[in-house]
Amino acid sequence: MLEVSNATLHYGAAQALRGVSLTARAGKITCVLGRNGVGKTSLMRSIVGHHRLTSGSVAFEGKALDRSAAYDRARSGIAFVPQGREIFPLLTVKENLESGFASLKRADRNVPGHVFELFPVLRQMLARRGGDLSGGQQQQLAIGRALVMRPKLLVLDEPTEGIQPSIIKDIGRAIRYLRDQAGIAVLLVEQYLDFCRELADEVYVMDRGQIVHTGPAEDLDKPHVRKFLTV
Amino acid sequence: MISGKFFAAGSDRRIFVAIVLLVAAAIVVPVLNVAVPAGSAFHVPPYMVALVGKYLCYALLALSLDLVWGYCGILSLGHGAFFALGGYAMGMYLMRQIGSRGVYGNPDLPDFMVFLNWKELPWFWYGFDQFWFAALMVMLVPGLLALVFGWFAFRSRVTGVYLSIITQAMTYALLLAFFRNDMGFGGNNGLTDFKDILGFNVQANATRSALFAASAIALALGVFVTWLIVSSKFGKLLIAVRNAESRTRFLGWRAENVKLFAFTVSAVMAGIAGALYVPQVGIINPGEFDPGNSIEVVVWTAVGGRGTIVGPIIGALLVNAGKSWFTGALPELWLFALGGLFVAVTLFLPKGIVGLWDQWRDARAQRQVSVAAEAGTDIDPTPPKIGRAQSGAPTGEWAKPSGGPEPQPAE
Amino acid sequence: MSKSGTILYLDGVSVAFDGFRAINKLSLVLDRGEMRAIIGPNGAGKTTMMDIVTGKTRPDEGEVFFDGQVDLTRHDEAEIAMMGIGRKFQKPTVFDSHTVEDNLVLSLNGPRSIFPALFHRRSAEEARRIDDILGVTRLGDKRGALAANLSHGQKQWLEIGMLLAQDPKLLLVDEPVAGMTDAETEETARLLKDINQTHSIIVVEHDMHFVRELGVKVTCLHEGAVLSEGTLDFVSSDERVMEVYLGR
Amino acid sequence: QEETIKVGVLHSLSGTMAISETTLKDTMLFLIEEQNKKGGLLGKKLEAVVVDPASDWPLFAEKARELIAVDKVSAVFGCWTSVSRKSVLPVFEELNSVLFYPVQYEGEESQRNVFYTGAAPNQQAIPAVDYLMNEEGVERWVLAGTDYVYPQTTNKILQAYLESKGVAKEDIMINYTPFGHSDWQTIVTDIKNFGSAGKKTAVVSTINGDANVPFYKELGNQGIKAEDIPVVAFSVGEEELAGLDTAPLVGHLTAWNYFQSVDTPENTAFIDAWRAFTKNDKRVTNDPMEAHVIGFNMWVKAVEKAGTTDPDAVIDSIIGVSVPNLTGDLSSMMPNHHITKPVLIGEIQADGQMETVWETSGLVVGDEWSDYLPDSKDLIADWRAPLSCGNFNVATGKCGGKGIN
Amino acid sequence: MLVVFTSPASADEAALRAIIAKFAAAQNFKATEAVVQELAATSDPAVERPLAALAEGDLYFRKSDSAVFIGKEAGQAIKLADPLTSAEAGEEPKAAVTKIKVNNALRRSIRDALGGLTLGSPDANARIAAADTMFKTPVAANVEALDAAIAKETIGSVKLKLEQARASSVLVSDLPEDEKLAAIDVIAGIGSRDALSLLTGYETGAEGALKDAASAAVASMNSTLALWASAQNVWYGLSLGSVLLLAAIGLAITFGVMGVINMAHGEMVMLGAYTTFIVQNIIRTSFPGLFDWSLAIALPLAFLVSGAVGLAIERGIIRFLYGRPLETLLATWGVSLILQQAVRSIFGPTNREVGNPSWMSGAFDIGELSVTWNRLWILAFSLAVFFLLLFVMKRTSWGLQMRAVTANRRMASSMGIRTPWVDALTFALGSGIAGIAGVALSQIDNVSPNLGQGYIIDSFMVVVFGGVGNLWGTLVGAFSLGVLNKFLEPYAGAVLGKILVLVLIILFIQKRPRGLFALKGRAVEA
Ligand SMILES: Nc1ncnc2c1ncn2[C@@H]1O[C@H](COP(=O)(O)OP(=O)(O)OP(=O)(O)O)[C@@H](O)[C@H]1O
Ligand SMILES: Nc1ncnc2c1ncn2[C@@H]1O[C@H](COP(=O)(O)OP(=O)(O)OP(=O)(O)O)[C@@H](O)[C@H]1O
Ligand SMILES: NC(N)=O
Ligand SMILES: [Mg+2]
Ligand SMILES: [Mg+2]
Repeated sequence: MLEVSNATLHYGAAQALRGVSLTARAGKITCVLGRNGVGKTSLMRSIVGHHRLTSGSVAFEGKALDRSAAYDRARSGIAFVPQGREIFPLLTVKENLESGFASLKRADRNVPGHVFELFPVLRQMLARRGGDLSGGQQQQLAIGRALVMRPKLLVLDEPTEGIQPSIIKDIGRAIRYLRDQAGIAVLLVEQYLDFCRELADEVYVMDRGQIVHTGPAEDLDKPHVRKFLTV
Repeated sequence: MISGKFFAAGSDRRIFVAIVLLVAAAIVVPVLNVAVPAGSAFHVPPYMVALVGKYLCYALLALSLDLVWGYCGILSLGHGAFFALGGYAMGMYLMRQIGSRGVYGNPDLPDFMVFLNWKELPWFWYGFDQFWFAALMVMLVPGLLALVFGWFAFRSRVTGVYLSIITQAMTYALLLAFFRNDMGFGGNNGLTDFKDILGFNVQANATRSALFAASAIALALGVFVTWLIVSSKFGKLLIAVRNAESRTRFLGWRAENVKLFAFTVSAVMAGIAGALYVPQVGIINPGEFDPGNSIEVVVWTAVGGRGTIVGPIIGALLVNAGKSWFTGALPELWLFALGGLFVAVTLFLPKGIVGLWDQWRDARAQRQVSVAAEAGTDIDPTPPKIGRAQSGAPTGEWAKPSGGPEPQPAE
Repeated sequence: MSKSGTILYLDGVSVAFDGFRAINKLSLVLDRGEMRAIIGPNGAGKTTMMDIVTGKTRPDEGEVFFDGQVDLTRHDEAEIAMMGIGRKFQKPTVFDSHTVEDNLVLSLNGPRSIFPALFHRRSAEEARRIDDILGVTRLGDKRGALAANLSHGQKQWLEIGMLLAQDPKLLLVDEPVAGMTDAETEETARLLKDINQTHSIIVVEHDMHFVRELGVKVTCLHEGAVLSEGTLDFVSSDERVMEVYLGR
Repeated sequence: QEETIKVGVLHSLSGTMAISETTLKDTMLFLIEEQNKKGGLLGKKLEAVVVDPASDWPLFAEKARELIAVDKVSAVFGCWTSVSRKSVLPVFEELNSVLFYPVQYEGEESQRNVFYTGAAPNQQAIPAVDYLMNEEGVERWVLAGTDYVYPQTTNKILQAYLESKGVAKEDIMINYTPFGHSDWQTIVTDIKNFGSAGKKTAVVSTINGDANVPFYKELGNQGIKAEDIPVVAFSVGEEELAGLDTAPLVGHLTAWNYFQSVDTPENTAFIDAWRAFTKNDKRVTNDPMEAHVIGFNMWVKAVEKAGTTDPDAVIDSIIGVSVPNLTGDLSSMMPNHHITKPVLIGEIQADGQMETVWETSGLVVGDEWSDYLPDSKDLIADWRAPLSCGNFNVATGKCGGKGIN
Repeated sequence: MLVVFTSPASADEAALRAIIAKFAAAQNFKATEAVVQELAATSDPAVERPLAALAEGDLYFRKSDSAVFIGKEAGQAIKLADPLTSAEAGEEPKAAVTKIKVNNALRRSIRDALGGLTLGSPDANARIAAADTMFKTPVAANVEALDAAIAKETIGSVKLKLEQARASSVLVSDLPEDEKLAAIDVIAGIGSRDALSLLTGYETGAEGALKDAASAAVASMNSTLALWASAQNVWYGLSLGSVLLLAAIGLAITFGVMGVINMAHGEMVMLGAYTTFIVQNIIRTSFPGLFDWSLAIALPLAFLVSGAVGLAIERGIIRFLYGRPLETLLATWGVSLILQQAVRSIFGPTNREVGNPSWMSGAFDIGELSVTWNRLWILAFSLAVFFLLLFVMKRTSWGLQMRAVTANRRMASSMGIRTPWVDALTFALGSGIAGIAGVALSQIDNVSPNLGQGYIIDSFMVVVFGGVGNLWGTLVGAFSLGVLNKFLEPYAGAVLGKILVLVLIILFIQKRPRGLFALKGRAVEA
């Protein structure tokens, strides 16, 4: 479904990605791990179109995306939950959710019920401005907003950050539900190892802008993989 | 020692060069004007001296704006007011110097007061017959206004556009007030017909040269003071306030005092610029308070590159030289040329002229890095530290309340 | 309740935003030298409580005292910071246009008025502390990088570093380990325990492993008030805490 | 390249004053072309040096200096506002050149290097008030002006004059507005109310520039008719009226020294040539244009008389020079550097032209020092040797103003 | 003036012609006036035609034979008509005839004369006009004529006017005191300024009971008029506010919503005004009948013109600057210089004439409140534009996308919003709205290259005072500044009033550092 090959990315003189290749399949959860600053976010942002790669390519459903703008990628079915939430602060919760309508046909323009099942607090706060929410509530809104887009590929950058334990469990359940019922591909960056281990079908471990390990979730317990996650 | 750092090569060299050039100009230009005969190729015509002297005053004004805007994020749209107040203080001294040589021959009252039937000198004109008093007022009046205005505004946490607009309202209100004949500053015509300064004829060549030298020295001093401020820890604080004012508070800094200090120093600099400007152009009138003038100062600063010390100076010299030249050479089309210049600078020199220079240096440094990387050596890939306030990151000052347009790459 | 001996004393504090009560008659006492972990559902009011302590938000009612006698509601942010209350924000907040090092320079404790800053020269002692902090936060090789260009986790570390540089009496730490690896989380817990030798600390976290690691008294907030307080085991076995926070 | 005589043209082509001054620049180009057709001056061609001082007063000074010192022009024709003139005065004095200033102004000035070809207050304001008093029986006066020196001074003179004619203080209302004032509702209502006190009322307007259009529009809309409350304006000419629907304004008055509608052969010929030059058969003419025509012709004559363009020689030779004006008389340069002019009062017509309803029987000499201001009534200017003084005090017999009393 | 109205005597036509012929010989206004009086004295309704023509400046005499005609300009010639019968009398070149000059004094006496003549006119409006004239210039002798007219009058409203005119004449007559007291009552009942000035004038000369009655009436009228005056002030304030609103509303989009410091905003307004000028010019030369529709036609065109220019500016310049809001100031300042000079080069530096369609001209009264039509329409128009815009911003998906894009362009793009489109269209919308503001402003202000400069400062002031990013703030800000200004103006004068408003804005911002309608809460501080 999503195919990243040999991606490199520079920030001015500094190189953030060095030849990264990665695949995310439909109906599977693909997890990317790594220490702070190894390039996980840079990779995700390259995939959704916030950064232009220096070289390498990103393909989605067989089509190369390298020249398309972020909104075209979104319209072709990629939804993104960024690190740092990036909700629209002055828009109400309702409007934040509705901003996802842009890529939908008129008939589909509604907020799926499971968004409110998953995050009941959002229903209570529909009229409040997004920026007034607490950190965790904003994170829930960011995920809900992505779900409104009915994506084929869901890119989540540390989605559990700042969320209370019970809801983390719910999010896990929801991701699994989306994978199994809707058959979408999920690309997940996570630091929270347990969460990852439970969910992932496949894991990629990054270090210094490179993929240093690929394998099933169980690999995470192996010491040579672990060493990339310790200080 | 400060001087050690000052003479060090690298980041601050540009400042050093600027100061040396200004001091040299202060010495050489008057000599070439007064001592070299008019026929000689080295003669600097008096016309040039007067013109460039005026530009130097504008440059000092732009520099003062840069201190608050470039480094502290206060976009003042009323800096012309401080310039004009300094100018008026000087103008009042020059008026008093006329004595009984005015058209009505009244030794106490300036002409405009006589013909508007004033009977005696208003109290606020007292003391201006003394140069020292006027010189004091040149700094005190703008400084005090900035202090009071800033004290209220910064304490109330007026920031961003709101601050910009009230500075504009301030200069606009002063414009209208000084326009009124009843104010006692000569109304629309302002103060003019000056005869001499410190006993020297303002129209004499030597006086002009001396004023030029004074302007160049004042600018050099301005550069030095600004450099001292921004390269100190206080300078870092200024930039921090620009970047995230409220965060500085949680570290215990009083952001309002930081801004107030910079604003006041800047106003005093602007006042001095105005005071040097008036004897050189021979008139001061409320037009200097025009909000449009203050916006122009912002434009000069942006053209040269804000947040750099030499940028605003280059911007002021260049834009004004361009204006002088265009209005003579292309009187009917010069606005196209000037307007086009502003658009082009924004599009092609996003960080102003000095920014272009820095970019070029960065690019060269980057080439070195990649060469070094190939050779296997390790060079710190951080960008070279330069005399410029790092403004790559967003400064929210004009951003709307919250999250307003955030800096993002255009698509 | 007596205020003496407390570093932080909140009693009956309430605050409402447009009618929504974010903090509801909250009482909380922290002894000198104590470290407290605060947990609670999203929107419980944890961050708002810190806003009140640091002077960002004025409470509608209630008492807020620092060090037994200073009424914090009468002071503004800068004064409160100068008294010795430091804060790390939930969303990492650093000076984007400064380098990592300059961020620390501005945070180092010392006089906070204009003229000392104008004529400041860095002492050997200060240089040493900056090096130390860069070491602790593992940002040594990012020393000259602009804070804007740090990754999320690196910003978290930088902000912790700034808090260390400030050296306050009371540290308010909002979600320090969000976005850190498990190993870094342990590291952070160790660091906080270390600091707790000489300082009082309030930590907000959702990461139960981290809270367990700290091994301190836990307060669970809910809807702006204390729901449960005690050891982690005690609190996490509380039915209501499980219901609203931990999940089953 | 053949040698030319350069003439500086110092009028704003951009900014707020471009609206009035651009036409004067065109007038100068026209006059210079006409002169060249006649063979130029002293056997040389004239060459216009046009610069744009951009309605920016210090820039006026800079450009004046440039014209004189760099371009070496022989004379400068320019300025509109008094402040622009004040701004260039020291430059002309210092570099000893000559300026011809074509606009009506507040007086109280006579400078050796400047020739004032526009009206002084006694050549415009006072006759207008006389007309209203005598012909229309006006007893109550509104003096409305833009808040700057020209209106303020003119109104001071008028107030003194009216009071000397026995008008009571409460029958004079003075009102000032900022430059570019555009909301006239309150003031027009005030005028209406002031005028409904049972005495015949008129408005004397020294409102300048852009503010006039909204002022007249509001007058029209509030239905103030010229028959009820006439407005006499000193700064509204054919050019300004071209931007207005004048139908509701018929009968309001202006006072000038020239109207386009003046029916003389000189004027008809001038208008035809001007329209041919501008290739626009609707182009209007106005009073400051005529002032430039007079000033330019005087300069030409003076240069011919002196045989040189040297400023000192011209300053000496120009006094007493007479040239035809466009209203059928001969205007002369007086020793006070002001000229003689007829005063015309006109009513605005539906086509935007003025119809002369009254004129002085002869020419009026511009009075630089007003007789109605206490500090200037003893002063005169006479630039002929041996007096050569711009502020000679006839009471003390000394040059140099009034001195202390 | 003594005119007998009761029996409209028909003077001998030849005698009339003889009098009319004297116009040709009248050398000055005094002489002309004498002829007018002589004509009026004949009391013949037939003199109305030549007198009206004279007042309009349409009376001429032929130079060759001094015959007097009514003339109408027709190109280079004058079409002549007989002054009494209007029968056509051929054409003469302009040079062959001389216009008989009038001035205000003359027009006034013609008006008075006609007033008497038209009291018996079959046209009710003419009778009202006659009554009004007589009311304002009372003559004792009119009482008799008015009594007769009142007796004949059938229309109530006209009758009332006639009675008022009679009352004013009674005051100056030597009728008994009780008649005069009744007259004072009638006049006091009118309550207008004219009535007040009449009574004030009368009061000074009156004695005894009459003086008391007049004084009492004057006092009560003064107090009602004071109330009306404050109502009038509110109206002026609202009307000034509507102008400010119109000027600012486009900026509320380009600056308030998009964050572009749009110094070229004023020029967008100017382009709208020039579009109106062009439309009117074409209409004047080609379709004169459509003049009353000119604004309706100009409105969409102005929107398109300014919108298109806005679109070009956004695509050509602004879009490269979204990361750097401050630089937009520099670039748009440059654009504004270019646009000003472009308009100056194309249309010339002088004002261009934009006329008021008939429905935008004149005024009407509500009680003592005088409301000019153009101001009323502009107020209605500004509110209509405001609510339309509010609807777009708050209720349409475009509005939502606009706000999302300006809040976080990158994230909005990731939500599938076509940010370049939204940016371009939003800027075009703001510019287009500035353009239609220009159509309205052309009705009350100069249409010159400087038009925009006059509004730019006020526009920013309003948007910021109201609270950036809040449309309601712009509305309330505009109207409160307008009303404030108009309440200060009568006390402080226009100049000091304006200074005071500026100072109050500065002080107000201290109290509310984020404007009138400040957004509050975390969302803002974040
Ligand atoms: N805009 C930028 N300019 C320069 N360097 C950057 C920029 N953004 C990130 N970097 C650097 O690139 C590297 C990778 O950053 P990235 O944000 O991708 O890390 P990450 O793996 O997501 O880390 P974290 O777990 O902390 O979120 C880091 O070293 C960071 O300092
Ligand atoms: N300015 C405000 N306006 C409206 N509601 C607000 C405002 N500030 C906070 N709130 C609400 O108050 C509640 C408490 O927020 P707070 O940020 O303190 O929660 P928290 O406990 O820190 O949650 P989290 O764990 O998600 O960070 C939330 O429901 C939030 O939506
Ligand atoms: N001189 C004038 N009209 O300003
Ligand atoms: Mg990351
Ligand atoms: Mg929180």
